[in-house]
Amino acid sequence: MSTSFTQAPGGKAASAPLMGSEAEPTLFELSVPGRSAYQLRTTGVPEIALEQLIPSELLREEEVAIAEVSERDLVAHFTRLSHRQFSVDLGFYPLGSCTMKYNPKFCDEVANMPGLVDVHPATPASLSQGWLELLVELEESLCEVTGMAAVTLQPAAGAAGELTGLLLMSAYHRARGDRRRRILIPDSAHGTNPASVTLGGYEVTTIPTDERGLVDVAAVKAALDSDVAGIMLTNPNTVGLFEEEIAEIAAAVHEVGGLLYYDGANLNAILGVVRPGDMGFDIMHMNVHKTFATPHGGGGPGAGPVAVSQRLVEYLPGPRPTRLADGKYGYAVPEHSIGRMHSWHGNAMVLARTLAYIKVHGGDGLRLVAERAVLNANWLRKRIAEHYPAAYDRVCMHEVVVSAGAIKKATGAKALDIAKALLEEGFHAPTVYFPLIVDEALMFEPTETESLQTLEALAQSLERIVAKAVSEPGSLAEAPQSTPVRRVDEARAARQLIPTFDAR
Amino acid sequence: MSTSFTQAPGGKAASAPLMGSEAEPTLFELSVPGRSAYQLRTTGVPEIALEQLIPSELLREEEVAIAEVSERDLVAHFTRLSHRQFSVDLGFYPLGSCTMKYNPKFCDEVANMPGLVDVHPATPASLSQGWLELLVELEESLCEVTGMAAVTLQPAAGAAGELTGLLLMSAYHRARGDRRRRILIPDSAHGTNPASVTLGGYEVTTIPTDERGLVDVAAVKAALDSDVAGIMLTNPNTVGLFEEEIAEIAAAVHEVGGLLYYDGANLNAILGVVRPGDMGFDIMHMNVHKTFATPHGGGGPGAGPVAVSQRLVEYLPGPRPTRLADGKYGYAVPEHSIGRMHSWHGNAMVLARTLAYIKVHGGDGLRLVAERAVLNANWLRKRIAEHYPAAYDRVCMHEVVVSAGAIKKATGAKALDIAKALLEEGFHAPTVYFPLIVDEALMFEPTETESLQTLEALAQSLERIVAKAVSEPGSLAEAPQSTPVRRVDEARAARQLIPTFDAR
Amino acid sequence: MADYMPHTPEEIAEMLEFLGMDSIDQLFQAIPQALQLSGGLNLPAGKTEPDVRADFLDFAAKNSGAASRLVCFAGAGSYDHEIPPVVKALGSRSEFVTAYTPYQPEVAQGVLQAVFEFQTMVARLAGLPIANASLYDGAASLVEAVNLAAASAKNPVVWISSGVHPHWRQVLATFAEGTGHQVHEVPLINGKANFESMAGTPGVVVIANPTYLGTLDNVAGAKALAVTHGAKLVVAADPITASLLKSPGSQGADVVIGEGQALGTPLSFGGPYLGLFACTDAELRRLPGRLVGETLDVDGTRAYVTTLRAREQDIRREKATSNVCSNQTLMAVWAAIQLGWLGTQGIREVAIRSIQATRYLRDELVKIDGVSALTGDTHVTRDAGIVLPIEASVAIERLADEGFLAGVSVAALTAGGDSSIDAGLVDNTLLVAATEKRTRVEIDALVAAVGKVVR
Amino acid sequence: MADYMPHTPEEIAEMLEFLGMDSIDQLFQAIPQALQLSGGLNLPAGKTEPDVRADFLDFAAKNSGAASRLVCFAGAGSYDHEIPPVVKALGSRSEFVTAYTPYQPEVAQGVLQAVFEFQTMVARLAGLPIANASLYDGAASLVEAVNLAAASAKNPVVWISSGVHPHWRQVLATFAEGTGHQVHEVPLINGKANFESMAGTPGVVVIANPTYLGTLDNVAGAKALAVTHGAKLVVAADPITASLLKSPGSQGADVVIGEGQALGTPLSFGGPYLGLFACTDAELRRLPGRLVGETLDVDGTRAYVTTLRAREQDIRREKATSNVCSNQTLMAVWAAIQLGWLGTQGIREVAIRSIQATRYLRDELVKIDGVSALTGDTHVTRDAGIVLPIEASVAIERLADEGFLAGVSVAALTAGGDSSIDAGLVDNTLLVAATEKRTRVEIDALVAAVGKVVR
Ligand SMILES: Cc1ncc(COP(=O)(O)O)c(C=O)c1O
Ligand SMILES: Cc1ncc(COP(=O)(O)O)c(C=O)c1O
Repeated sequence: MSTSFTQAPGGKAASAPLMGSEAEPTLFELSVPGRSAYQLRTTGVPEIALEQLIPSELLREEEVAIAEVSERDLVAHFTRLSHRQFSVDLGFYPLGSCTMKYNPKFCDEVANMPGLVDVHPATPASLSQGWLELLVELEESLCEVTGMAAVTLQPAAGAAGELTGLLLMSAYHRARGDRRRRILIPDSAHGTNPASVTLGGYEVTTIPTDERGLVDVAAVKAALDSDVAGIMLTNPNTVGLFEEEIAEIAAAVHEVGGLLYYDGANLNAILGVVRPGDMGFDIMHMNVHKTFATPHGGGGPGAGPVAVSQRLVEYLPGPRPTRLADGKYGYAVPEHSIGRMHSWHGNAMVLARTLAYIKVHGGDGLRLVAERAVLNANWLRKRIAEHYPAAYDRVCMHEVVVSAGAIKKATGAKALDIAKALLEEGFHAPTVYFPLIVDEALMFEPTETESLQTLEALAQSLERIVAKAVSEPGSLAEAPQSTPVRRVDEARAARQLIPTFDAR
Repeated sequence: MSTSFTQAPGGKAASAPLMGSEAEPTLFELSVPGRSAYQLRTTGVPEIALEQLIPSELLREEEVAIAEVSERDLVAHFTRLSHRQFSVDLGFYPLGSCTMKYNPKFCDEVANMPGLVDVHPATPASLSQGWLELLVELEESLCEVTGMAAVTLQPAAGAAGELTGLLLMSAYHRARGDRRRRILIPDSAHGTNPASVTLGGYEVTTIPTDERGLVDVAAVKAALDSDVAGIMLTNPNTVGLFEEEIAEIAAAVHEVGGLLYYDGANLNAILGVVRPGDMGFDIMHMNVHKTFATPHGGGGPGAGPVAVSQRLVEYLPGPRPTRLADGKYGYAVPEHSIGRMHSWHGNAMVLARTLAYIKVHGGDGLRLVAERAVLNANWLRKRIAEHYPAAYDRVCMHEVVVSAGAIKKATGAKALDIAKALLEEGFHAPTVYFPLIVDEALMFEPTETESLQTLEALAQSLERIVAKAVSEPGSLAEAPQSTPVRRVDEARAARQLIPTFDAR
Repeated sequence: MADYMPHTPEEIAEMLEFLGMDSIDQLFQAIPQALQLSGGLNLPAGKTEPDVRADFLDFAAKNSGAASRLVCFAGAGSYDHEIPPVVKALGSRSEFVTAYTPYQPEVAQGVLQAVFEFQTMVARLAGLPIANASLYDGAASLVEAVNLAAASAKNPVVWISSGVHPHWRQVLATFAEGTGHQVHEVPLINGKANFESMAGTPGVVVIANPTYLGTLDNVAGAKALAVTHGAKLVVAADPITASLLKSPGSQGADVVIGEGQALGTPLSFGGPYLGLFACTDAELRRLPGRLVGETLDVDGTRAYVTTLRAREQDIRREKATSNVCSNQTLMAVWAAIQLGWLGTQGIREVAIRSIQATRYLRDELVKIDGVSALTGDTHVTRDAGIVLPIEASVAIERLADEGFLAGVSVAALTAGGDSSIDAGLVDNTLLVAATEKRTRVEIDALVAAVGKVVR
Repeated sequence: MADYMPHTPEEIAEMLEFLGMDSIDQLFQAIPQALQLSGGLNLPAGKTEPDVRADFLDFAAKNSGAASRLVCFAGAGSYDHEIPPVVKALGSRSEFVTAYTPYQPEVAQGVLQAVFEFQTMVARLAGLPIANASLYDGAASLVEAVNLAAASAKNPVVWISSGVHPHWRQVLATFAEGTGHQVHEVPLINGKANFESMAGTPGVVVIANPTYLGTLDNVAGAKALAVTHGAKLVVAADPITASLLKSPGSQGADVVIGEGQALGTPLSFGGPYLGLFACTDAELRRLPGRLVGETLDVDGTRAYVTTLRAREQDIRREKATSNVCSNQTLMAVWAAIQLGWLGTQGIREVAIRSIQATRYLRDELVKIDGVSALTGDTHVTRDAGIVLPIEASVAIERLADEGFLAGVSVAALTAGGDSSIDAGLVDNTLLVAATEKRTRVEIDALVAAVGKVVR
């Protein structure tokens, strides 16, 4: 065997069609009255007539139809549905901004461990010391990774973390008798940032991106005044570039009494290399379902821990898991806590996965994650540059935004067509049309767990697609051909809304 | 919802192609020197140089190439392979003689239970009382199901059970100073029967099937003499019909001092209805991977417990798990044991599943299994009779053998073509060309876990296939079209043998 | 150190060469040197999976209150229900677990269809036409419901029954700091929200049915009150009990929310859980989060897709109906599977058995000297408040030694008490819940143990 | 009663009507009434899954020697190796678990390719060109190997080293009753088969390397002997140790067999395990069981299929090379995954660590007064024989109280002794094995405990 990277064929989703081609019926269509799958424990508890348990006038007149299938049909149904679903485990998912890295099965084991997964959330601290220790260790690890002073694990996802951060800002300013109204956000920011700002009771001031793909520092400075509560940035930013003047921005924001919020969605790029705390950020969330390999679950669950610098610790949500003087663990509510952000302690099983991932890698391993992620992104950037030039052509971080503008001009094929053609090639599509500031944007994030062989295979597919766009104009509009369904009529879905089976 | 059975669309493998269509490379092609996935415990055991552990002259000069892949690639590879594999969980598998019923996930739970799965087989009886109790309870349950006196759980599959039975026969006769050489076997018997006979040191005498599809009783009687050690039958037989004259056969065989062996592959048909012991059989195996829903695993593992009547108990393989006088459990070797048939105690985890299945169903439930299996087979028989007449047109048991002879005459489409066309329709094929005595045989065994809707869907597919054979002659020879690979060149595989990657 | 990266040293060298670089550090050239971390992260060195497993087994061993160790009678919104192996097996399929949000519907029909089925079942339970594809948890659903209802009513005044889970009310209070909603708690009297003491005009009325104390409230009455004020009615419902009760939708609820944990999610120390959310057609354009709809593909084949995306933050940005992005899709898929397993009969069976067992437990407990039912002999559902002669938290500790997680202390849950409970009773009130998993033997044993420890 | 059948009463009625029957009993009309069971099976009534789970948890609790309770130092052919979650997750995928034998290759490429990869890896370890798709277990492989070799040599005389696992030899003896093979055991001297005492001409020579006692034998010597007699050489090898040793194939073995449990199969109380089988090209037509080969489909795409089927019982019937039908395919798939996980380096690492740990354990144990190594200070591999001053079975019982499954009693394994061991040492010999999972702390603790219990 040679070590040349074109030797191994790469990790495409080469799973050919298994058989058949019909759509899977819904569970409701599979139902037959009288069938069932459930089996419950024999308890010996004395039976009491329903009408004696609940006043009859409160009872439903007709039973609510849920489904009536045998266990066998239930299994076949959901197994078949799973065969209609792409996933990281099937292949490469270079979806920019989403960090679709490999999710270690070991973390699944941890998240299903008896003694962890079967603990009731209201269990007193004395009977759940293991959980509290785990959460405190995770908080401390995340402090080190981020360069921050303290962490709350309550937010259930990145967006919840953003809102937590904004409420912290507002508590901070309020404690200073300061009611500020504005938050600065770059035009390339993720949609959750402005949406959170609104929910936090603030107004958005949009900051343009300069021609280098970075936030326009002059514009930031111009927008700053004593009504600015803070700025939300991600660094590297959404075009995959490091905000080189972050120190200058931080100084300027701090000077007007504002705070800096770090959107941690891109943390994967800088693990162990540079820390948001050291860049001057005051508050940040992490998307552990991106950076720390907890699986995305088809759209969640994730977790969005928020880390803060010292001056914000007293405002954190509570109760917080805390190490007590005697080495045991308990809960404490920070003095000026903004209050509770979650029904219980946060998405605990997701957090357990996070700690497992961190413990396997250790400090050095986390830095390697960043190095390899950035290496992969840059290799891909250069490899595909001929047809898919980067929007900002220089060394990028963990992801690269390229433009299909030239291809569109030459062949009529849009970024969306290219994305759909990639599905046909056995790859998930990159993120398309985001950020909005790049023409026909395709945003590739290869992550560190993908091999060079897989990147090469992607590059070859991208070349084939351009070649096809050139040789058979219009043909990409027909892609994909061999997926479970072909292009979906999204307009129809909105126009003739069918949100449930009963609305058909 | 109405209760009509055509309302629900049925359980077809309607999983359309996910994406791509390339073959999955082998693990060896995915390998890159230096990659690895393994992670081992840190033990602190003092290191000793390899040459000090093992004399260097015994050591390999070059390391043996196994594979060099990352965990991520390992996962993608085997997940993609799994998407190239049909299974019960994906759809209907009406493979005659194989009893591909639904395998309850609960039995998987049992088979993975700590305290069962992590017990070393050489654990002394005093430290593995739970296992011994489980095995004894299973033996007792199987005795009741079969009407036999005792059971050995050692045989690893049906074929091993057959050989066990033949060795038991030979031990039995030998004890009587009787060296018999012949075993009678019907011409419709499964291939393992004659193969086991040879291994058992016997010769096969083949008994023809009569025009009713039953073993020719006159021929049996004619073949019987004092050289006949016994007869091997399955009842219902391989064409799915009950050997109605079994009592007469048993009497005749016993009269010449022979024994009756029951091939339990078709036990599903008669659970709780009639017992081999009551029919006059002396020895039998069970295929628990058929009757008792332990999954087939792509070809195994199974387990083939052997039950015997009282006079054969002393010859059973040993050591046997045994209930002791004090209520505890131990091992005992039968007085004239034929010896050991398995490295340890049999396929224990498979046996645990079997007991779980039996305990869930109970006696009544097992009878229902037989009733519903037979009901399904008969409904299907009648439903498809127009184009696919049963080889023996009367009430069948759990499976039905139909002939595609007429279709072949009319359209040229062979049984094999119909089988391949069924794959295209989203169903696994039935067993084809078995038993050999039926022209263009298709052997359907629907099992009791399939719904009427699924049977109807199969029938409709079978109708579509005939219609296509008529309207587009020769077209079925092109089926299947959309499976992971199309018709495979079996002759080439044998001619240009490539049994390993290294032989390519 | 262990990791999951494929790069061999040769490949790294080859890649750097292709990039014209001689070191990895050059990749980070854009990061000012002064900011870069010198000396690396101060974290323990990486360990192999089996070594980390040992750490986690140690954490697990220290959770002496786990349901695998103590018989669980704790409820308060998190219930120890049967989750059968079949649901675990299907819900753990990696295609569901390792997928992203279904942005490319052509290769995401699996998740999309499962969520469509989930939406249908939640809508049916709620008695409303629309349900979304999940929110974080019960508390998040409450917040989003109040946001929707206040916007719809154009009135930021919220009357919320203190029968709503105390933690959810706490979360609502946290969010109100940002939204500016004026939240007023409606006290419980006899287990029902009592609006008599309330003054002013609410834009939103929120009640829970059942309340967190297990009592039944009056949805029709709340609806009448809401109509009087031109307010929107939000009902927090338990999805299991909902299979028995008249649906909130049929009684006029504008939004129905709930915690979906009982639908196939393990106790999980409180998360990830599953926020349920259903509403009327009238509120459709304000619906927070994802919605899957049925449509066709270009060949006319039935297909599913996320729809009405214009409500969502990635399109609408600061004007979005909510900021939610990642949510709890996998839990929604599990819920669809668990509901499929339970089916029309099974969910009712679980509801009836849970209520029966809780009722039996309460009735036996109150036979003990000095023990009484918080709300007399009213009906209870899956939770019941029990007043002990000693502090509930003390009783819980003592009963742990007897092998039980006996329940939840209302004092702990309410952080010392609130308008949901008589101040004099707070400390001594234990909230108990017996699900369909609890046997009579277990219940009788708990009762005996309570008799012992309160003496 | 619980079951997994979909039929509703209405459907049953409809089906019977379609068949023109009025009762289910009519379906069984062909069965003579006299034979039919009256009164049903005398088995306990069916129970629901959670109730049956309780029974199995009870069984599990009674296995006090489980590796989850005692630290496992038992080997003797079954080893407590790390099986990582990734292997369990992939091997448990229902497509692999619930498939049948790949009779329809068009929809069975998953299993077929996995088995093809398994065959390749086994062949490489054996140093032979052919490996089959699995047999039941090590004993079954031995039997099949002897059948093949005796037929090939046309001489039914078998010389088998008593270094081969005692149980396998017992199974061979059972089968010999049917095949008529004349099996003679070759005694071990100093851990090696000693052929000097043997008279006659064998058709088959079988040795184990390593022996079941962990010692190394002389494959080249056995080959020379076999050649002299015109006999075929069968070598029983351990697949983990095989990654270090010169391959048996390269030293002239005609057949290499082994127990594949160490490749990803849990201890499982002894089954299902995995019989490994490899042979030379010359023996191809006699190969027992299934063989997967690579070929093409009609479109010229690479494909896999079971091949040389004419050897198998379903085609060849009484002339088949073996009667094996269902085998251990799933374990072969698991082994392919486990081997893929271990990889070229990992398997060696496991081998070295296991031998190192066993060596360390032996060297520490023999420091105890009255304890000695069965074969002096010879090399040991993953097992080592230790002679105690007390009966090994007594020591095992006592050490269980200290938290260890200390090993396997050779007396129990050999049913009282055989030519593999000195009669005077049988009862007191403990066979110990420490895998890569055993830590120094665990080993030291065992040594301390042994010191205590033998006193
Ligand atoms: C840049 C960025 N910020 C914020 C978010 C929101 O995080 P979450 O989806 O966890 O709420 C995302 C993820 O989609 C993101 O990519
Ligand atoms: C009728 C019959 N007998 C015997 C067997 C052999 O059983 P096994 O495959 O378990 O060895 C089979 C299974 O294939 C069979 O169908």
